[in-house]
Amino acid sequence: MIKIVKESFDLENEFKNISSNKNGAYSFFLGTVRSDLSFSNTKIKGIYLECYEELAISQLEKIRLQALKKWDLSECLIIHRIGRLNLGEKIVLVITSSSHRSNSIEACEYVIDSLKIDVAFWKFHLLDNGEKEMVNQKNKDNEKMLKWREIIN
Amino acid sequence: MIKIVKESFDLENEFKNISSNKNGAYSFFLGTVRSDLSFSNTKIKGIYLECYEELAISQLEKIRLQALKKWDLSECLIIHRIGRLNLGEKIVLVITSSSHRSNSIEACEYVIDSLKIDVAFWKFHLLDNGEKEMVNQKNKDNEKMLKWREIIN
Amino acid sequence: MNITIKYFSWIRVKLKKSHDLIELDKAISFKELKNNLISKDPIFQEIFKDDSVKYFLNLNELNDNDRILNNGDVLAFLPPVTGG
Amino acid sequence: MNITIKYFSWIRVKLKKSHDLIELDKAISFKELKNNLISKDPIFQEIFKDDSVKYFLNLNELNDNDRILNNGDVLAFLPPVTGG
Repeated sequence: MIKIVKESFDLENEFKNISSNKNGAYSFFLGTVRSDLSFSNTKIKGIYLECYEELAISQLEKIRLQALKKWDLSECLIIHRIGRLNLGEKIVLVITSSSHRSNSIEACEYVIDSLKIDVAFWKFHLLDNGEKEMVNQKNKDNEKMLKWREIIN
Repeated sequence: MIKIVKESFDLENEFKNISSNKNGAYSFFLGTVRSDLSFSNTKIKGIYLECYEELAISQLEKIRLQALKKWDLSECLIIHRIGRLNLGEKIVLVITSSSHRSNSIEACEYVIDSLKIDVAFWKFHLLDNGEKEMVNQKNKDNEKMLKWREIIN
Repeated sequence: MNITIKYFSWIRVKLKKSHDLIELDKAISFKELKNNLISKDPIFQEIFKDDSVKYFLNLNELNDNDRILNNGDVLAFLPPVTGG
Repeated sequence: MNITIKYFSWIRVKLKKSHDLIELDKAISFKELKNNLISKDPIFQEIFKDDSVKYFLNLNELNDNDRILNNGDVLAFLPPVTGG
């Protein structure tokens, strides 16, 4: 299940939607808006998330299907928020479920790592003066993805 | 935070209890009662969890402190149920939180792997005829722990 | 024929628009389109010089400058993504 | 002096009890306690022969057979754990 949404979501409800007696293991990754410093060293007051929605959904679906197959998952849920988010708000949730834990854990990490470098979302810091400041892609995220590419394909 | 409880718990509430604006990343592992076969190949109807509570709390606290220190976590929550649980019910929850995701993800896996082989809980299958059948420790869990021992200490 | 171009992140901010609808008399290659855009606005020179920008044609990554663009095609210019 | 022994998992099931309160005239070693228990119930032979069983004294793992047990000590017999 893939969702790109403006509103927040409830972890218990999202879990219930994909839970099944055939699973013994669920791994979650939840990303939230961290109180961060802007490049001019002032505290940010939130973030803005831009998205190319049609492309992001197709990219997320591809990552999801890879994960389902490679790690024999029962389900893989990905929710990503868009728009303006305040400090502490949920940005992204990945839940993977499987019979045994090692599969769900590894798959969950793969999905969030892939999402960070391969899916059409862009993050901006919201500054006190009302301006937006672009967040740059991290080199370490790209380097980590090279490791996964040896495992997937 | 460590809790050993009879009742179930709500994922959203547990997240709220440990959430903070200084974190950007939360990793969860949730173990549930899987519809499984007994050794006599009949379907189980639930599990029973026995615990040496004082020891389990001290063992969990040790694992938690190791994880907090090694991965620079903001928080590490461990909840484990005891008593009779039906199919699909939650058994165990680990939540780790940190500024950046790789720390919370690795720490969460360490905590659940350690719990599986180092903490005083014992699982029994509940069978249709009212009997309990002991669940055996898995060799692969022990082998995985040897890998962690190279990382911790 | 018409081609839609979608702009994202710093490209959208720099161009001060999220998309363009380009009307053309005849089918042209991606390379010819790039030259067209540069002749209209030199900012495009900067975009096309940036190796980190990716191009998507109808939701598939486009790496072939000689690819002929067709009526109704949707092209997107994507800086490195930073979601999650 | 008194020593409490707690039994878990298959040991508890086999002994049909979760604990014992042992009264002793004098301090004895863990090894002497083991021999005492075997003399009362041969099932203990099977328990002590099983290398996978761990012993905890006052919540700390006990590996020293010569360790002297004191009044109020809590000893626990633990088969391999299977939680999570």
